Amino acid sequence: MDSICQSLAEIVGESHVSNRPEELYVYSRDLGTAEPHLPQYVVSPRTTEEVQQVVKLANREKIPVVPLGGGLTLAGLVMPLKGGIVLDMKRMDSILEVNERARYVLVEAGVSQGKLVAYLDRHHPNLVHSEPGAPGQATVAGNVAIHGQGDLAQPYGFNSDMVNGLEVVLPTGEVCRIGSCSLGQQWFTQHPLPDLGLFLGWCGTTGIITKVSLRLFPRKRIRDMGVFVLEDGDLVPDILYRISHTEMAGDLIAWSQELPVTVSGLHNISIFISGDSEEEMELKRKLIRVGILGEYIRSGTGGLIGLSANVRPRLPRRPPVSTIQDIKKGGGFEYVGAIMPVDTYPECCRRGADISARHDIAYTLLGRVIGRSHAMMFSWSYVFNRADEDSVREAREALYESDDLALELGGIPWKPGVYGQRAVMERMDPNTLSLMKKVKELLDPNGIMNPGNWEVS
Amino acid sequence: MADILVVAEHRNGNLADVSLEMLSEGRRIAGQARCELLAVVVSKDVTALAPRLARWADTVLAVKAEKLDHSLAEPYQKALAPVIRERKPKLVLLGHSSFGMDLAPALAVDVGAPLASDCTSIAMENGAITVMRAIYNGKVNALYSFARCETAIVTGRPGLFAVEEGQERGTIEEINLPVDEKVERKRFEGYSEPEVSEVDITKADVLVAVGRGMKEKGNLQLAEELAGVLGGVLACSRPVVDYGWLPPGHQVGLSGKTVKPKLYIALGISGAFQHMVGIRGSKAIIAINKDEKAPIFTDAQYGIVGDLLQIVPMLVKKMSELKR
Amino acid sequence: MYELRFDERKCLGCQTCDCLTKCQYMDIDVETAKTEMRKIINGEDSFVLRQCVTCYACEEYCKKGNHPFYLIVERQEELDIPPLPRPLIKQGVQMGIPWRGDLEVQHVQEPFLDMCMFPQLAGSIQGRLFDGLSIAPTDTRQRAHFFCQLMYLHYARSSVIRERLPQIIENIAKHNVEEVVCFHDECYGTFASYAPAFGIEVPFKPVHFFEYLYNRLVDLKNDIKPLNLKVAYQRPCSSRLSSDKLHFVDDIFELIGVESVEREYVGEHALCCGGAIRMQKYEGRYELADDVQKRNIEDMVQAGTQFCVFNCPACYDTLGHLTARSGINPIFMGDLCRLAVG
Amino acid sequence: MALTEYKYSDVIHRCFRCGYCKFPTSFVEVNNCPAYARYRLESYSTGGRLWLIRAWLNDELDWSEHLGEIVYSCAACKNCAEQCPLPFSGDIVDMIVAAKGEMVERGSIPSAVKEFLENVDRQGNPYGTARSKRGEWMEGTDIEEYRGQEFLYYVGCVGSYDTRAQQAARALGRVLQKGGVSFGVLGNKENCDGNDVGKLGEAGLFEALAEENVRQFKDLGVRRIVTLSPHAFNAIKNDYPRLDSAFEVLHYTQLLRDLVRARKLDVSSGFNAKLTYHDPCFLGRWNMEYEAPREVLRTIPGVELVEMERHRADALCCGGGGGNFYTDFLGGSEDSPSRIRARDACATGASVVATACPNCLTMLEDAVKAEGLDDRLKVMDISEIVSEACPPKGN
Amino acid sequence: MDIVVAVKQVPDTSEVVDVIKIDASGKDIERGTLVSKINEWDEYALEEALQWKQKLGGTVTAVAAGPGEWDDTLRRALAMGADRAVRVDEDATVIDCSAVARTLAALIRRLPYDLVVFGAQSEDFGSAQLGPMVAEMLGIPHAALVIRLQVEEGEAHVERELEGGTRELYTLRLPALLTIQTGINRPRYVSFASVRKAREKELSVMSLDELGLSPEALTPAVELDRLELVPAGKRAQLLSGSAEEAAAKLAEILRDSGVI
Repeated sequence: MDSICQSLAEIVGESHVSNRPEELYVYSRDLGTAEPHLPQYVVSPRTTEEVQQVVKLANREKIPVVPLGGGLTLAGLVMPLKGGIVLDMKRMDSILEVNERARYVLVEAGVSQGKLVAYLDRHHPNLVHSEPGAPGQATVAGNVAIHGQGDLAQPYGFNSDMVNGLEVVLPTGEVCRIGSCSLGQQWFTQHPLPDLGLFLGWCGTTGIITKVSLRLFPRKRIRDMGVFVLEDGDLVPDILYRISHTEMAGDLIAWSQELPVTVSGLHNISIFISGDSEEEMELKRKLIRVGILGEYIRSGTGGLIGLSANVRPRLPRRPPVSTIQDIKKGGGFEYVGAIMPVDTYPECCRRGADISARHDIAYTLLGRVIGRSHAMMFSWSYVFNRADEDSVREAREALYESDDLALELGGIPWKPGVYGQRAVMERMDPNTLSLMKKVKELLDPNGIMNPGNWEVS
Repeated sequence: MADILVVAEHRNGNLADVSLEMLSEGRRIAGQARCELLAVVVSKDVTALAPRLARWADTVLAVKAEKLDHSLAEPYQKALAPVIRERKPKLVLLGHSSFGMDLAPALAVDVGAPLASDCTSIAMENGAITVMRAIYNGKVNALYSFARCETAIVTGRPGLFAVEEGQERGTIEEINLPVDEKVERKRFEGYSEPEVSEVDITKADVLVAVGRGMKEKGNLQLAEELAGVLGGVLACSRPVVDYGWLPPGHQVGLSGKTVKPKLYIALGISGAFQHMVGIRGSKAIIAINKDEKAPIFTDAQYGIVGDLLQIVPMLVKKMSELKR
Repeated sequence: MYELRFDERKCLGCQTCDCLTKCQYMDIDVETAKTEMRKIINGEDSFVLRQCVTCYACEEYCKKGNHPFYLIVERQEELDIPPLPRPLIKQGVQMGIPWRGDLEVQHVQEPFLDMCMFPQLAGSIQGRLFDGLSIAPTDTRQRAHFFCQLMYLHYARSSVIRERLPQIIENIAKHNVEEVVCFHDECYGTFASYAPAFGIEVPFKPVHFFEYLYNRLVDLKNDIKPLNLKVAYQRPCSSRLSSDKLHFVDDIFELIGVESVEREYVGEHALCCGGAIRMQKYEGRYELADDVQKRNIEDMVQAGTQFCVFNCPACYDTLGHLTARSGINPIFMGDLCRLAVG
Repeated sequence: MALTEYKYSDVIHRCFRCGYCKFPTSFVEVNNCPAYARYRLESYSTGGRLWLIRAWLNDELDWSEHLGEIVYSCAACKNCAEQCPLPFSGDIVDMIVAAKGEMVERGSIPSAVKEFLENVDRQGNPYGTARSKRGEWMEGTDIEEYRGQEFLYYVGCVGSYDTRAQQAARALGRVLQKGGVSFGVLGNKENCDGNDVGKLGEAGLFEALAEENVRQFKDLGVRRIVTLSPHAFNAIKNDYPRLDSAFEVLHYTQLLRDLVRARKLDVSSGFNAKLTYHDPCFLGRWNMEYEAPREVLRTIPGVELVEMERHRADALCCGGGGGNFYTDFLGGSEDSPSRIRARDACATGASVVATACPNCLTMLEDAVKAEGLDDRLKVMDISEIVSEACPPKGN
Repeated sequence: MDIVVAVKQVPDTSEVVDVIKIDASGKDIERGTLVSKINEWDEYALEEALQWKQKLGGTVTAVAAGPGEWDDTLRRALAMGADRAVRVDEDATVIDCSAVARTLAALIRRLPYDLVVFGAQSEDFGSAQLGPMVAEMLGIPHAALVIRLQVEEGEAHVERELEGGTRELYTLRLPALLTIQTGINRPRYVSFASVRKAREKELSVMSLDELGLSPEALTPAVELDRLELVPAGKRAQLLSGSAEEAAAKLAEILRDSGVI
């Protein structure tokens, strides 16, 4: 144990620090295709105070700090690109407050999506949060920090739009509160204070989020879903537009994939609805099925499966289990997600299929509607075999091409890895870019926060 | 003619405790058997050491050897072998110390004398020498005698034989040891002292072990004081580590270290099996516990039933009185 | 290429036209029936081709041993007026494409049970009823190699059946067994009715699952504990291709001591589960499906049904949760028999 | 060494580290993997462990005591197998055991594990206590030696040597006698069942123990066995048959269930307490026996059985599995699984936490004391509870 | 570098106080119920030898002077990695250290060696004599209680453990003999399978006269008269009285016991 390790141990306790090869190895690797980068230390703090002390130490010693949540971004955002301390936030996992009436939950940064779901299920059956389709250990804070979206994105937008307040440890070690919580105990709103949106989307380069207040939404008793199947992808944007017009749908996801063969060459729109009574459900079903989809069905251009009181809905287990990465029996899976105009869906699919074909990977394409089809998160997914270097390389190249494609089609890569970040910044308005630079330098004079990410050269 | 020869061990100008013990024991035996006690010391500067030995020994053989300011086995062997051959002592006594273990066996072969090591008692009755040794982890005593030999070599267990200040005014003979300059096959390079790191309870002779019965961390202070007067080290049972009162390095038992101290004092330790497994090698166990049915009392030699917070301070007081 | 063996003279000479007049989903008198059948035979369009819900029943209604339903499907395909939306047809057709490895022929001996698309149900093929029975496929990745294809009759894709069936038959034949017990009515219908109708050769003898069950129950007669239940049998569309085996349902019920309830929609009048209908593209089909299912279940309820017995997994999937909703336990025939022999 | 020599080299890289293995089905807590609960570092999660094993086998990492401890901190509780969504979930525990086996063959294992195995090899128990003391737990009882009775009562190492578990072993003896069961024990002739030895990767020693036990059982004409420990139950039920042994083996809770059903065991004295039951992994997840213990408890008059948030297939392991009750890589912290479990039990408001495994019994006993809950929560083996519920002889 | 390691098999008496019984002869314990094991110190000696073999090449030969049962321990040595093992067949329990030393010296003289290692002492008798005696007989330099070893260019740099953690540093010209203290390394685990595999390795047995030794030459110079069990105080002697009185009694006991 060197002296830094010693002082870290004094902060968080011996069990929760390591500079041993085993921990360094594990934390040097992302689940995706990114090349490993070794940290010098791994620390798992329990309190905001501990985080503060670690950050202060890092400033003194001029060593990088990389906050880590569930570690599921796949894009290598939580890999210590320039070494330093990886802060595993998952030990800070207390659910501090649920305000039933004001519909918000206050959580520590390490609280997992799974834990929040289970907690609400049990203690607040009338409330639900917008849950991303990630494995249960993805963290609430990590998700908002990257502008994630969840299964309530269609009605309510980005999860980061649902933030009522934040507690952040600044790169210089001060604790800072954003929103109503900065005035008192209430964590119910960020507005109407002057905008200090300096932390969301920065991927931990401007500070470490230690608490999040997140909006919750009414949870309806009955859920149902249907899949609308099309051959012609060009119809998808219009149909999404029209379904969202009814304001009857919850999650809206258009997807197209090569495997299993059954669905190959088709476009599917998964439509989720919910209601508190059969009457409400029937109304919603009818408005969508008859009002919007009827004509496509009659003309034979689209077929509906489910979305009926008399068909057992195939609802995914919550949170959904992702087994797709095992198709190649290689345990590898990474995707480029991008925030795209909904109109680009057909092109995203066509070009995405080409990229997959070039790299000999079965295409898996998905667009989740955000807001009233204000945008969609479109993902190009690529599986690979972790044990086969070529397979990893192919996937990596496909991912780069997808980043470029997203930008070419007028979209923005979401939580991009270093390659995507550079591509974004190349195209960015220089004034915007220099503002980012100023903000970063102001907040992080020693440049210790997750360096290598969002670095404006 | 010398009947008993004691080999004096020294380092940094001090005689080893065990040598004083052997001198006392030698003196005692010599007294009973009415024979002479000879002490041998080998050093580059014997003037300081020889007179001290003379308090016990009738004769002190002070062997001057250049470059030798500590007891090292090889030069000692060189010095002793001729002395023993010439003077044919009935009994050669030295301590079963690291030095003794290095020297005695080789010396025994060198002079063709039988050796009994690590003896716990030594007796000489009308010329016949008998010794006792503790074997099988001290569970069995073995009694030995020496058959038809001029000289018997015996090493005594350190810390066991009482030291009686000698009254003699023995004579001191100085001789020079020719240190042969031919290339040494074994070169002494010096000493290394242990760097002061976290205490290793497995190496301590005295352990003061605390358990849940200490009630709260603050009370460990008492145990530390006791350890202080006994020259011991703090050890503990599992719960104490669980509570974070002491770091895991101090833990004794199944999940901690296995210790074999000379003295193990258990304070507020009930003696759960898991704990006892770790101290089975202790020479002496003493237990203080409020519960007289506590299993620890079956393995302990001595015990006190009562309140630690009263007894321990008392014990500290008494010990420091006795030491003065 | 294989062609439907349809005896036009028989049909044109037919005075009753049971095929259409008995249809439960179209109201057609004998005269209209004659005209429409003529159109269909001549390859002309007919409202029948659009109104047909593809319930297979006319195959049974036809007393001449002709194949009116197969013919209707032929024409639906030729004239490109399929009942389902195109994407669902594509999806369905692709369902039969093997994509998870080539056929792996397991060593089997008779009796041999062909699970077709449903290896996941092999779990319920256990116990003394099935002692010594070899099963294939047991791995879901293999199922497309055994898929009898008959379902494409709902998809106006008889051509797909004809294309693929010979390979499927060969796959099964590779297990070289003389008799093949068919878990699913569809398979039995394929080998016993469809294949002969198109002159496709079947080198083994298909055995209806119920026939196997019946014989086993007879063997185990002494161990049967009468269940004393009131049951209704949900007859699947493909059962219309093997009316001669239908009696086994009642024979089995008798053996295991269950009472088949008195109700309207039995035998000839059995109602479709509604699964296919619901997916069809024509106006009102979705509602028709609701209606058919409603009538069917209400009929069971009124008759005091305790258990609704299925053989077709598709029917079970479509109707099972609905009967359950009305307090009628859905159960597979195999499982019901297992209850009886303990 | 070449990856190819490792039995699971074609599977181990398939772990994506999605993290489901850390949760129970309900997702209430991320700490349902005992090792991850204790350290909360990815290296100690099942996924991290698999990645590290692979790195070691590929010579990307050298063996170290720490690596050994990470691998051996797996309590083989099977929560990961229960939760992993991938097709190889059933192999995960074996992947880890195989890696332990690799370490054993190379001679590089943590010293605590070395002690465990050498003690078993020499004295037939992990503690290294004399074989000749194995029968001491019976002193003062009139339990008979086995000579052809209907049941062999196999006690196991923990029940034979651990002073706390000995109480359970004796209690079960009394209960079996009250239930009129014809049984006998092997006393000093009993040997380690090897279950944990196997889980520690020492396949050779396990085989030797199993062969020896099977031979002895056969020589004595044993046909039916009832075990105190679910660990022994697991080995005899699932592993011994490979040595063409055909013993009928029951865990004692199963036998007690049959006895109370058949009204052969009178528990009319009852046991007045609100109690909760902790599922031992080798009874629950390993052998799917969740009901028998609960049924026994429910039939006892006065027992009010409440469940912990995580129970049955979702039960949190006490942290004593895979030899950890001895090697103790999960101990020494308030995050130690046994202490989390003690708090779980206390949270139900029960005054007694019952279990049916000597390992769990001792782990929880220590944990409850460490948590300072001993005045509110009593740890008891079901055998002890039933024994109290049996009316004293005579009436 | 060729290394010879002397090993000894001992009964496991670590725990079992009350099962030790003196046999009829009064000169040995009843070994019936006792389990045998390799002498702890010898295990470290073996590990040290094997690690140096791994670094410098050469051979490791395990030797022992004892009865047939001791083959178990030699097999274990082979399983650990020794290349061959030789046992001189004799009943080591009835003769004294010097006799055993003479036997082993006679054997080792016939073997190629650059380094000879012994355990510093044995668990059962704990005489700590054998190593240095053999060194003297072979006429090679020795160091006892070695806690650290570094071998290079025909020399062995060693650290000897003294009291209180102090260490004595020496350089020995090879060939030399060292007695190894526990803790110098971490002995590897010897798996069941590797012991089984080791059966193929060479384990030869030699008789005394093959070594040119006569039984007379081995008659012990130190004679064992008899063994006595150390009476184990069944239950602690409880010191009564007030806290002060009890403490006072205990203090005196501690002083008299001499441990302090």
